Order: sequence, then C-alpha cells, then structure tokens
Amino acid sequence: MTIYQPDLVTVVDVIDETPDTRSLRLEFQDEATREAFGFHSGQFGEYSVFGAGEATFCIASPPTRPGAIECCFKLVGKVTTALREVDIGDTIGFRGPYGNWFPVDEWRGKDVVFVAGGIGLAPVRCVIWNILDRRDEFGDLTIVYGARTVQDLVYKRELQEWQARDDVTTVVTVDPGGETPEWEGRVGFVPTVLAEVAPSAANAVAVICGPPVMIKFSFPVLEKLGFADDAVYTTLEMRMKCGVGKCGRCNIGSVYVCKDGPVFTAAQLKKLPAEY
Amino acid sequence: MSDERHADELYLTEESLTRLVDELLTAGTEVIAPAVTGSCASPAAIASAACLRPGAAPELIEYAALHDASQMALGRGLPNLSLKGFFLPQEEALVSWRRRGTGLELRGPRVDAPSRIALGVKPCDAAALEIVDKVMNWDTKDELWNGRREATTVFTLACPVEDESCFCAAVGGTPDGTRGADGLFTPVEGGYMVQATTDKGRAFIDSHLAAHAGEPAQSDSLRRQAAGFRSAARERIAGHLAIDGPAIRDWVAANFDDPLLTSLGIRCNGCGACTSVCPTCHCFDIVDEPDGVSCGTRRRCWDTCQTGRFTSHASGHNPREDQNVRFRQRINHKFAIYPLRFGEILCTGCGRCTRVCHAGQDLVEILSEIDDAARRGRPAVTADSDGGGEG
Amino acid sequence: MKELQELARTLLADGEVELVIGWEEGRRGARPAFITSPDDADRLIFDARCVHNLATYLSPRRPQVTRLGKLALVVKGCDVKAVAGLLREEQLSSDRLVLIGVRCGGVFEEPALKDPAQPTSETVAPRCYGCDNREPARVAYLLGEPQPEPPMPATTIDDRVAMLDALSPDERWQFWTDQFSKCVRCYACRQVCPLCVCEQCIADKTMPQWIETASHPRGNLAWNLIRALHLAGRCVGCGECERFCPVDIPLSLLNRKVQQIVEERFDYVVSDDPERPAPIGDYRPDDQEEFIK
Amino acid sequence: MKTPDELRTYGATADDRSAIDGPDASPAGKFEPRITAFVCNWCTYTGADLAGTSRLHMATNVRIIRLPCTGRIDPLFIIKAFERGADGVIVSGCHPADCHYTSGNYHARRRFTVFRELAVFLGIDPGRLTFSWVSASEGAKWRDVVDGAVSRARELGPFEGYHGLVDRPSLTGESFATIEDLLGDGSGERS
Repeated sequence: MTIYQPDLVTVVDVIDETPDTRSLRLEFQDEATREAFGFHSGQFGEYSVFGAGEATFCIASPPTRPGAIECCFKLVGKVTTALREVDIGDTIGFRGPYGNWFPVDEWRGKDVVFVAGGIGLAPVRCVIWNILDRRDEFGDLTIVYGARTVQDLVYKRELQEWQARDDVTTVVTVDPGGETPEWEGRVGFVPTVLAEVAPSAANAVAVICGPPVMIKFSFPVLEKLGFADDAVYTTLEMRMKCGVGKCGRCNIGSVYVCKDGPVFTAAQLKKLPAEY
Repeated sequence: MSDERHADELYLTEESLTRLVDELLTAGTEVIAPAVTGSCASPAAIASAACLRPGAAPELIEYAALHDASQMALGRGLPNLSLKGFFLPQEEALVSWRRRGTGLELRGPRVDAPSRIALGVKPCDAAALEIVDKVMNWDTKDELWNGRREATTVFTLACPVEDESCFCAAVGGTPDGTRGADGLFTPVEGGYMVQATTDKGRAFIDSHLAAHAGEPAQSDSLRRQAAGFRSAARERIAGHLAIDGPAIRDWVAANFDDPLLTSLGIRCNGCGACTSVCPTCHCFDIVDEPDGVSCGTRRRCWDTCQTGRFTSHASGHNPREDQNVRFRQRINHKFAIYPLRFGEILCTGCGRCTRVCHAGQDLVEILSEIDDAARRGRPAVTADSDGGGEG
Repeated sequence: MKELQELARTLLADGEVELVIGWEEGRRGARPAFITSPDDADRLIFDARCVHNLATYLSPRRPQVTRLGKLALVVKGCDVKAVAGLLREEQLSSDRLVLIGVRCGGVFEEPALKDPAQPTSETVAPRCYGCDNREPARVAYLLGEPQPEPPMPATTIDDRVAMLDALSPDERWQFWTDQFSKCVRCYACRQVCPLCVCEQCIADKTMPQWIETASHPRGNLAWNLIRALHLAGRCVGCGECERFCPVDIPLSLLNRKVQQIVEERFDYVVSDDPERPAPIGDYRPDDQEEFIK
Repeated sequence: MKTPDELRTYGATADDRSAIDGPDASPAGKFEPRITAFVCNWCTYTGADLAGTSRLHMATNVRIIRLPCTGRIDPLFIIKAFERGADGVIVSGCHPADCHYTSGNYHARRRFTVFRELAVFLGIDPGRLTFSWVSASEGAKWRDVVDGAVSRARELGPFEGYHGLVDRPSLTGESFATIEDLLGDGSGERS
C-alpha cells in the first residue's frame, strides 16, 4: 500500500448546510485505522470519490471528538459534484491527515477571536469545538461569522447553539441585501462587523478564514485592533493533488502549502509572494 | 575528479558488453540503455516512408528497455526523453478500485520492482535521480519512486558529445559524473573502462561484469586513455556557461517581481514540452479513469506548471494567470525554491528544454541574464512591474 | 531586411503600434521577436529560417501579449491564412492589428540552419511546395522582392499520406497507435496552434471528462484524433504542431488528411479570405452521404 | 439524456449499469459483440420503439443512447464508446429534410463525414461504424441496421486493438496495468 492509497470510509451522515454546501460524516471501515486515527485542528485530507477523483478539504470536526470525521464542501467542480451524489452507507476514500495545524495548545490562557466567512467556517469550526470542548483552558472567545445571504450560512444549528452559550460571544452577520424579513442578526460585511465588535487584542489570537476579499479587508481591522501579525492565523487554499509535498502544484515562493501549511500566520503570509 | 578510482577500473570490449547484455536479457533481467527506436515500432518500411520527415534526424535515440543487445546505441547524442520515465512513468496506476454493492475493493500497485540495469546513462540524467530523491523522500516516502530506484543499478557513460545547449558544469555536474549512479563507463579504444562507485555497482561488476572483463595487462594505457577522455570532456563543457547558483537562488527569491522575471513568458507558448523532457521536472497529476461502471484506475501522470490548468482552482480563481508568471514559476522552482528547500538546483544542465523549444525559449540565455543581474546585485524592484515586453 | 526594420521603427516611433512581432536572431537560430521600442527594431530579421507562424501570438489566450497593446505582425503569405481564420471566428478585431507582409520563397524545415540561403529540396519545409501565397494579400504593407517558387521536397506530405492510405487498416492502426503511444500529453500541438483558441480546451474539461489525461495510448488516441477533428476546415497547414511536438508525432499527416477530406467532400480549401464561412458549421442539403445507409 | 461518460461515472444507477454493460460473453465463451447506438429522439428512437412494439426479431447486442438530435452527437461519444468496450457503434437520426430542428442532421452529416474518414485513416475498420437515417415509421429498417451492424462486428471480432490500448507496453517496459486486464496480449511491442 502506497502513500497515495486512500483508506476506505463509510458515509454515516449527510447534512445539507446550504443549497450548495453539504457536510459528510465519515467513519473508517478498518477498525485499527479508526482506533489509530488522530489529527490536529487545521489539518486537511484528500477525499476521494472513485471515478471522479480526489478533493482537498480540511477536517471540519474537532480532534476532541474522535470516532468519525466530518468535512464540508461546496458544489464547485467534478469531485464535489460526485461527492454530492453519495448517500449514507456509501463508501468513499480518505487520505490524511496532512499539513500543519493551528497551535491550539500554545493558545492556552489566551482569548481567541474567530473570524469566518461563508464556507470558511468549516476549518474554524474545528478549532471552535476543539476549544469549547476544553473551555476552561482558554480566556474569552469571540466568533464573528458572516455569509452573503442568510441562506448561505453554514452550520446554522451550531451557530444557534453557540449564540445560546454564555461562555462565547457569537456574532452572525449577512452581507447587505442578503437578509430576510425574519433575520434577527446583523447586516454588514464581516470586516465592518468585526470592527464594531472590537474584541480586545490583549493576550489574544485571531483565527480567520473565508473568501480572499474578506481576509484582505479583515487583516487591517485586526491590525487596528492591536493584533500582531504573528497572532493572526489563517488557512490557505491551494489546488492540491498529492497532499504530501510531491506533486508540486501548491508552491508559493519556497513554501509547499500542503506541508508548511495550510495554516499560516499573517506574518508568514506577508513574506510570501502574492501568488495564491 | 574520478582519477583516484583507477584501481577498480575494468576493461570491457564492445563485444563483451554485447555478450553481457544478451546474457542479462536471457536471464530475464531488464536492461535499459539508449537505443535507436526509430520513430515508432511499425514495420520499418512504414516508418521510413511516412513517419520520418525529410530532413529530420533519421534515427530517434531513446532510453528503452532492450529486447536485444543490438539495439544499444551508447555514446550517441542525448536521448530524446530523459531517464526519469523509468522511475516516474508518464503514467502509472496508483490504485485500482472495484465496486461491490455499496462497498469497494482497492488494489495498489507493487512497490518492489524486479531488479534491472541501466547502462550508458548520461551523467546529467543520472544526477537528476539523486536530486529528485530529495522531494520524493522528505517526510513521506514515495514508495513507487523508491522501489524503482532501489531496483535499478545505473551506470553512466562519460559524455563523448555535447552541444551549445549543454551546461552540466554550470549547475554542479560533470560530463563524467556518477552522481545518482553506481558506476561509470568511459569509452576507450575497442570498448569501455568500467568502474563502480557504490556497493550496488560493485556487486553488479562482481556478479555479472567481471566475468566478461578483458586482460588486466592491457589496462595501463587504456586507463590513461580513459582519464584523458574524461578530462577532455570536462574541459569542453567548462566553457559553456558559468553561473553563480547561490547568487541566483537568493536573487530570484528576493526579486520575485523584477521585470526580468515577469517578462520571461512573452514568446513561450505554454506547452509543457520543456517540463516533459526535463530529467528533474517531477510534478504530477492524479486522475481517476473508470474502466467500466464498477471499476477503474487512479493514475498519476506527468503534469506541467506551464499550463493554466495546473493551478486553477475549482472556483475559477487561478493564482498564475498568464504565461509570464508560469514561466517564472519554472525558473523559481528550479533555481530558488528547490535550492532553498532541498539544497539542490533542480536542473542538471542537460539542455533538453532549450533544444525542444521551437519558440526559442533559451534557458542558457535566461540563466546568463539572471546571473548577470544577481552578480551585479541589482536591487529589488518593488514598483509596478506588471509584465511588459522585453528590450 | 532594412526595409522591415525601418518600417517597424517608424510604426513604433509614431505610436502607430506598441508592439511589433517578427523574427530575430536567437542563439539557436531564428525565433519570434517582440519589439516594443523603436531602438530595438534592428533586431528584426526575415529570411528562409523564419519558419514560425507568428499568428499564434494573436490568440486571445495570451494575456501577456494582448496586454502590450496594438501590434504589428510580420506575416508570410501562409501565415495570413491563420490571421484570416482568427478574424473569421471573431477571435480578433482587425483594428488591433497591422499586418506587415513579407514575400517568401519557402522556408526551411528547421529554423536552426545556419545558412540563410534559399532552401533546397532537402531542406525546404514540405508544406512550402505548391504554395500559392508567396505574396501575402490583405496586408497593410508588403515588403521584399518577388521570390522564386519553392523547390519540391524529396517527399511531399501528400506522398506520405498516400503511402499510409495504401496500407491495410491493420497496418495503419499499428502505425498510428505506435505514434500516439509516444505522446507525452504536453499539448505543445495545441498551445502552438494559431487556431486552437478555445477558452477551455475539451481536453481540460472535467465535467464530464471526455479526454483521459493520463498519457496511455488510449487517451492519447482520443486526444490526437479530436485535435485533428476540431481543426477540420480550419487548419491552415502551417505544421507548427508537428514541429513543436517533442516526440515527433507526424501530426501534419493527420491534418493534411483532414484537409483532403474537407476538400473532396465539401469542395473547401482554407483560404486567406476571412469572409468565407468555414465548412464545419455550414452545410449543403445535397452533401454526399453514400456512407449513411 | 445520458451520455456514455455520465453513465460510466460514479452515480449511475443499477439500470444504467446493465444498460451499458451489455451482453457479456455467453457461457460457451462465444464472442457477442457489444454495439452502442446513438440515436435521435424524434425519428430513430421512435423507429426503434416501433420495431419493439411490432415484435420484430433482431439482435439484442445493441444498447441505445437517446439524444435530442444527431446534431448533438459529438464524435467523442463514439470514441468514448470504443474506450469503454464497444465493438461497434451505430449513429442514426432523421432523414435529410426531416430534422425536428431543421438542420441538425445536416450539420451532423458533415462532422460524421470527416470523423468517419479520419477514423478509417487511423485504421479503424469502417465496418465498426454504422451510420443510417431511420424514421419513426421505419421499424423494419431499424432492425436491418441493427442486424447489419451486429453481423459486421461479429465478423470483425472483438475490437481488441482499441480495448487493449491501455495494456500496451511502453518504452519503459512496464505495461499500463488495469484492474480488468482487458484483452491485452502484449502485441505491439517495440522493436
């Protein structure tokens, strides 16, 4: 068996998040693999539908809840279209975990600010649950999450769950024009709302993930709030094939995103050529 | 550099080499060597009549798994494609699947290749193997590559010919090198002087080659001949191109947006021919190919950074939108990324990319220009340097 | 040559164009030149080594070229057919382009030959034989002296096609599948083709994936067959695909065969007239159909 | 509308699978050709339907793929059918001047003309390619087309040349292994 051969996983649950995003819950078929499998928040895997190919997503479930892993994907290409067709009980493939991770353990005792947009909540969600499951190890938690429209918000039930908790501040927003008459949350772009929520930067780190334009405009806001570049973490998306630093397509500068990433600090990103 | 290895040298006549190869083939051992393949395997009449263009080279030299010793064409020009296809095939199965109900059965390829011999390999092609070893073995190990590497005993042949596009000496190679190989053949009168440089090479000599070797008494003058041949080859190549690798590495890494680097692709057609023929280009794609409804094969095949498809995201976003930046990536990967990451220039100076490019992209020329800029210590340009022509 | 350099210098200096694409002396023979400054106009050359069909640089798929602005293109008579093809298919607007025609007496098979004399029957590009466009039409400027007829090559492309036609189907199958098994799928044939202008090539489409990307003979056959088919009635026979092929697949034979079919069946020969509609995408109710039972 | 590729990729239903897999070799090991037919919805499909409802006796080796018009039939469909194991292909639609979309069949005719002759130039036996016009009322003609295509394919035998392409040994001496080990006999080795 080579490093390119996936493990077989069974789809144990299929959850429609939005009209074009879906979560799958996967269980390793091989018992020993299931027992041995471990990962860190922020790592990714290669999910395969045999006949369509492999696609790269982060693992969206937290390592604190072993047994099954989850992924969340948007319907954009060949593999995600095929993934859309799989049903509970079907077999797909998984390779991973790959890449580096958010240094959650280093953040003990700190405040954590989560900033996410659209499907970018998936990798952040992994960290959120990881930290919520070890709640007393961390300081204040703030989640700022937005999507284009109400319909495009992913993990809606969990957003409600977080909003109901009093040990985490959860602000959900939709872009102007994306609200419905029933919408009770905020209306505004994520960077704007982030500036309004204005979490303290003292002894805090920020985790940010979302569309490039959201990240681009959120960095200055975080900077203004006093977050140092090495306290801001994000996760990069690049086209990948092998996931293990061989196939050569995720190079940015001298970085292999699949090995040195996908998690980078803003400080690291600023040193990279803008080729992502 | 190899003169101190004299003591181990053996003399092998052309005839005994032929006998040795035939013996190996008879025993079922795969022998890889440069061979005249024609342009195709069709009956010679068709090939000569229809396939060969008037004026084109009458013979195509390729590394091939030999059927018999007479095919061998040692010491001719550079084979058309490099040796890399024998280690990273143009396409190979990674896993096959078969559906059974809702379940699946997977089958992986064998990773333990049967042992084989590669003879008459160009030193630039052998060196590439050791360079690519690095990326195939950092952290995770590529079993398919490693399996073939371990199974293969490689003997280089000191280069009898070069042309204006060869520049192995500029990137740390030498035309009589054994890097990535287990031993060296040097052409001498009537045959070759053979020496081993690794245990694997010595084992091959002891078990197979020694029995065919000629009289030791002959050897002294032959040794001198061989040493002369090698030093002549080194002298010839030395004048071709001289670059300062580390300076280029640092300059390219620091001057990513310099107009010199952002206008390289203007005449480039964006085909992947240069990467296909390159002995060190190793980027690959992984594709699923159904062979039927319920079964199929996932294959890995060569890919190239020179196409837009290489980096385009499913969303439509493409970090490398035009040929200028794609060509910069090729230079960057070879002369900055790989050296920074693995301590090796990802180029062995074989010159194939230059020869194969009919648009006139010329790596020798490009490297001289970058080397010039690097040596002059040209400062980083930060202003808008969005493409622009040359001149 | 002086004439060409002068013209290019004037066009650039007067701001008539921002770029002149022609040929220059490279280290390994003639090669495409991109001149943006009047001072560099002296680099331009034209002789029998100027083989490249530069119309390929007009493709809308080349943002690094189009971004440079309005351009003048040096064309041989045969190259004008490719420009006409692009105009015909509305891939190009003629107001972006100034054509500088050069009279041509045939070019070499390979541009790397050192001797810029006239080609002989051994060195001439086979496609030059029988050329009827030695004097490019529909150009803004026409330079050079009238040229003699190119020599006849030892073997013409038509001869070679005929040789294959004379073989049995099995022999042809053996021949072509051998050829295609060499293919490394670099897509040089596509990239250099002046008429391959698709925004997304069928070979790059993944939904559904029609062409297998791995370079085994099965996928290679599909690719090479489809490439030739998609050029039916469009291929101008410049032979750049074959010349750029790193593994020497005789693509000209496929292209020529398609040209022959199109000529025999639809009475159509690719011309330098952009107004004439292409045969595929057109039809006549009385087209021959003896093979349809 | 299903194209063969869509049928072959993940997500095909069991019915689709049996539709495309077609008859396998009979228990006696006798070769049964697999024929894929691409037909237009308006004429030939209806004609084939008529052949069925009229209980005409005909070969059962043909699997029909229905498309709106012959104008929709890309030569790639035919290539894909051969890639996935067809021994012969039928393409059929409305007679000239009868096209539901006025001129789809005229355009298709030009493409088929070039494709067929080029395929022959590559060495594909024309007997594996059957083109016909069958109208909605020509059930008997459909039967004849089918029987003709099947008997020609039977005579030519399995299209091993095409099906074995993936198994041909390369320069590197390694053959292109597939799970199905289709029909490869190692022919076509380089000399």
